Amino acid sequence: MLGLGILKGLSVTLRHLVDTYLSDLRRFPRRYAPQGRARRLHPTERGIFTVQYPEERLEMFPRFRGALMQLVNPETAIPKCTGCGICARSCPVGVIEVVRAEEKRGGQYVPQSYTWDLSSCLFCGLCVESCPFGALHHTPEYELSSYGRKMGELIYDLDRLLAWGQEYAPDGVPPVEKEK
Amino acid sequence: MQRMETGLRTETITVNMGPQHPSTHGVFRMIVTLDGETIVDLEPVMGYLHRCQEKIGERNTYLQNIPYTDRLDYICSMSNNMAYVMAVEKLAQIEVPERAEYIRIIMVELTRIVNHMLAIGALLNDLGCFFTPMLYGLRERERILDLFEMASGSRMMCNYMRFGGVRYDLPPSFMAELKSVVAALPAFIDEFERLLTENEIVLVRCRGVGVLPPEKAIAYSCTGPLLRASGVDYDIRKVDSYSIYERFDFDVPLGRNGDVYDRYLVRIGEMRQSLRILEQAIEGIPEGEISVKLPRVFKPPEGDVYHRIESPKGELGFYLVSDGSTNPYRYKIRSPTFINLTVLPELCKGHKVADVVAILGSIDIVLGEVDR
Amino acid sequence: MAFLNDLFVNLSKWLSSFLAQFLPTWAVELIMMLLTIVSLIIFVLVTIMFINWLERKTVGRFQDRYGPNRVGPLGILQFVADAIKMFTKEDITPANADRAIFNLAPVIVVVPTFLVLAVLPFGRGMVAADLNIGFLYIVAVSSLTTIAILLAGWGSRNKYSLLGGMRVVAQMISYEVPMVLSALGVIMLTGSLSLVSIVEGQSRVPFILLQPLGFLIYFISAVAEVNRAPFDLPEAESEIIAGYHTEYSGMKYAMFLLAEYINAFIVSSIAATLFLGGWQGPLLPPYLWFILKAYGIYFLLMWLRFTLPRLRIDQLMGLAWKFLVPLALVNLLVMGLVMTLTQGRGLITLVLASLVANGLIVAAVVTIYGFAKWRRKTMRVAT
Amino acid sequence: MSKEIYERLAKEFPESSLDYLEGKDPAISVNADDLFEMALHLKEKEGYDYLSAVTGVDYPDRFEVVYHLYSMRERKEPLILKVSASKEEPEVASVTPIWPGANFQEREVYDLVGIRFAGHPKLTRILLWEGYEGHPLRKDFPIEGHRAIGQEEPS
Repeated sequence: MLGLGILKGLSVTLRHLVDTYLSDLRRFPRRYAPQGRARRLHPTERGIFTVQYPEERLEMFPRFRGALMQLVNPETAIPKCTGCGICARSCPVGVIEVVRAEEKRGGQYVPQSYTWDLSSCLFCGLCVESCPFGALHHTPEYELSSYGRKMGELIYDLDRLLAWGQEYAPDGVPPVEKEK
Repeated sequence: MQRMETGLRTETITVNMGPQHPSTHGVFRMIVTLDGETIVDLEPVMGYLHRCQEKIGERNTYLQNIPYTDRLDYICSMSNNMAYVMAVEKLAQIEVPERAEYIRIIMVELTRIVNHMLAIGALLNDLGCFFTPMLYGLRERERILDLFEMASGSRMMCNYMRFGGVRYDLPPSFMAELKSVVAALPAFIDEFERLLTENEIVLVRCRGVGVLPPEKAIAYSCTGPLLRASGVDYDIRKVDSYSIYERFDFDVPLGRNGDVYDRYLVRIGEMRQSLRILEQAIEGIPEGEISVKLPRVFKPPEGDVYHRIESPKGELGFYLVSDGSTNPYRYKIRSPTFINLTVLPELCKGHKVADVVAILGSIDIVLGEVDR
Repeated sequence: MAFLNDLFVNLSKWLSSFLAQFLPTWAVELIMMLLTIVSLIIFVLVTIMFINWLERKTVGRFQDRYGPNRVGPLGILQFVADAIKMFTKEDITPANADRAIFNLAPVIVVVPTFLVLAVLPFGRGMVAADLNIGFLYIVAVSSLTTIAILLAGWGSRNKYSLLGGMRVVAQMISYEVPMVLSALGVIMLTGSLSLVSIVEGQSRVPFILLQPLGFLIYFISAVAEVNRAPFDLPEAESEIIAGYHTEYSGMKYAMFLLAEYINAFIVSSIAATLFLGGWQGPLLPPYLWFILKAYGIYFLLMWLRFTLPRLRIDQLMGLAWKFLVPLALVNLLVMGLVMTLTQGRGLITLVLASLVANGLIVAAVVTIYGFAKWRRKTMRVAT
Repeated sequence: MSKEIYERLAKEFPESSLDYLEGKDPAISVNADDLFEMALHLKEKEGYDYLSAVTGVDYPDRFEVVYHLYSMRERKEPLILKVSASKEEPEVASVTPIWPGANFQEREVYDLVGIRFAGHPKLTRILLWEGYEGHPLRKDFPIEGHRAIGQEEPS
């Protein structure tokens, strides 16, 4: 009553103000620590909480549902994808288009073309979930914005997805499965 | 009345609050008739975010609808997942493994905390707090969203639950992180309360504003914190005790006066109760299977079911009609905030313009769910 | 040290004597006056830049974030970026607006803020015009802002603006009363309306020790007077978009913003002058003391703004007329009594007596409040 | 539970053609003409004070409105009422006077399925705009809509 509650509230915000300076002092002289995020997100940590994006980047969890990638069988160097199109059918918005190649390669079907239209993708992961061959996976890639919506900008083809596969899972094992 | 005695001719003015307005929580419009600053009449107009999700739901297969439920109430995707998934499980009579039930309850109760933090933060924003409580709430929310991301791969659009279980098992480090978050949250809620609960300005702005008597709350089909703030003891977790809620010991916080302040208190109380449930769930979670195997082409039997859960905003129900094919014949979403909005004009009449935003904030709407 | 203390005064003396060598007296006077005005304007512009940056940095810290940190070191150039953005924005006049009034309002709104600066004593001898009715002048001039804002609200032909404009008139006129009443106590103590004499009257003890209640009332009504949270109803974002400046963009909007920030700074300076002893203080040069005190009060303003929600219009009026005005009157009466009773008994007696008197007033308020609450409770039980 | 209420209702309204529908959620099928009386009876006498959901379904041979009733005060078992309406002129009595919470839901059903509710205080479109053609949740409504928005843009 009579302003005591207001004073209490004021003390809370003041404490936050002071805490940010204290946490700065503790990290002095580094303002943006690349590994600062783990500490900052620690539940008992007080002080500055935000991540200064270009300087500090969040490390994605292995399950993070970022851009799609196509894996390659490391022994045969042939894409694991057989172009069966189950992913395309499981997609609620139909952003995947697969055409199976006429000829087999190394004893398996391969896709002739595979396009992923980012512009209306939900990133729900149902395609990855439905892939019977474990060929399709998520990358931790999230900086996907672009100035156009053409092929290579918001529409990705097989080569791009395979390149991501090489980058994030060169041994043919996606990050999710390395979790344990 | 007094004005008429003085003989001055006064007119009411009609103001369109929204669709572009800072405190309509999205694109929501209220046609407000004002006498000076007092509300004479108010008419909510909605549908600016309408995507006809129910039609999309009829086009999709049962599984493809799960990511769409994420986008209903985009703050509580986990509880939307759960309501839909449980409705389909009821339709197809699928038994869920125990571990999956525990995982679901952990996720849904975390969602409740997230939602109430945002609801209170947004309410205080509407009252004119310059984002401070909102950002404090968002900061804690971020920690919980990290848990969601760790488990499901996405912060907000989790798409985590599946018919007969959940998508993945919990990651190895999840329980430890969860424990530390749950251990730290009471201190945060205490701080939130120190900042707001006794604040005189919050008190004068919220007490006695938008009073909803219990009879009216029931008649208008209000659910969730809005209903319980009016003192009606009706929590679907207790009433239906769906999933495994009967195993947990928790109370249902009730309000006394049914005003904006009581809704705030009920939300704070529910956060604390959710923490209690979480602690028990952490204790009791067993090892084991996390989902049952379903055929790749999932065709539930014919019939119709309605299943409802206590989502953070109220009763979230799914009414499904199946004709035995892979797609639902009818996919109806009973969204809590859409129906809670029915009572908005009643609550606002006679109050000031400033109270309208407070009342709207206390109903806690999300337009993704109102408009579907 | 003495050199630093009177840096600006000496500078102006030196300049005027230098000019007097080859110019007639009236010309020297004119040039010196112009120089004063120019330096005041520069001071205002620098202050607004700094305050804007400071406010955004502080709100960031209050909310566990850094605030602007992209433009320049520590984001200090953020204001420049904002200014460039504002100047290059399209200047929109609504089709149905009352053009003359709409365009006039942003000009009028900045005038009083500059006028008030003329009588503020920034340091020993650093005052543009030492009016003997200084405080009266401030009160008179600063109420012009009300008109400007009402013009803006009316001229925009927007319902939100109109609501904002109406709120401004109600709020600013109401809060002027307790503001002046609380300052009267200070004027009673010094016996002068001149701000310079008020500062000099505090050479031994700042008036906040004699009038803590007066300071509190002044501070609350000053916050309301400059429309800052928790009394920012005229531009309540969550209710009426931006109130009276909803329709303004570009430069005109910048004018309102400028007036708002400068007004807040001026109000803090006046509070520092009236209650905190103005430029008086040990060690540091006087003008630094003045700035420090003003920013100290400004920090309080920011702190309130970033913590509290805003009041409703009827509660706001109630606070002014039902609480602050009676309290200010009682305070005035009690101060008069104390001053009469302790006349000629030395300063310490006066300080102690005033503190006791203020304590008694607070105790009385608490008692009445508690009684009213108890009464309400028993009445509710009875009915 | 629903069975008992069905029997009591059948006794109370001997003239009306009630039907008990077995299923995962047992329901009572009600004649459209008796809906209002029966709803009033259920609220006043049986304690079903809370109308949870009103749903319109377009079946091949009929329209159906489904009411999910609960009792908040007495916590009875849920009760589901199903009312059929003709394909040509679907109209059902509005229950908004009984449960005000049905207001927006009935407007929504009218908007999306096109079932009229007689006696509704303001039966206008709620989610779609005034002047919209057709009712999207009818099965004969094309998924891509009558007229796609922004069709003139090259895809």
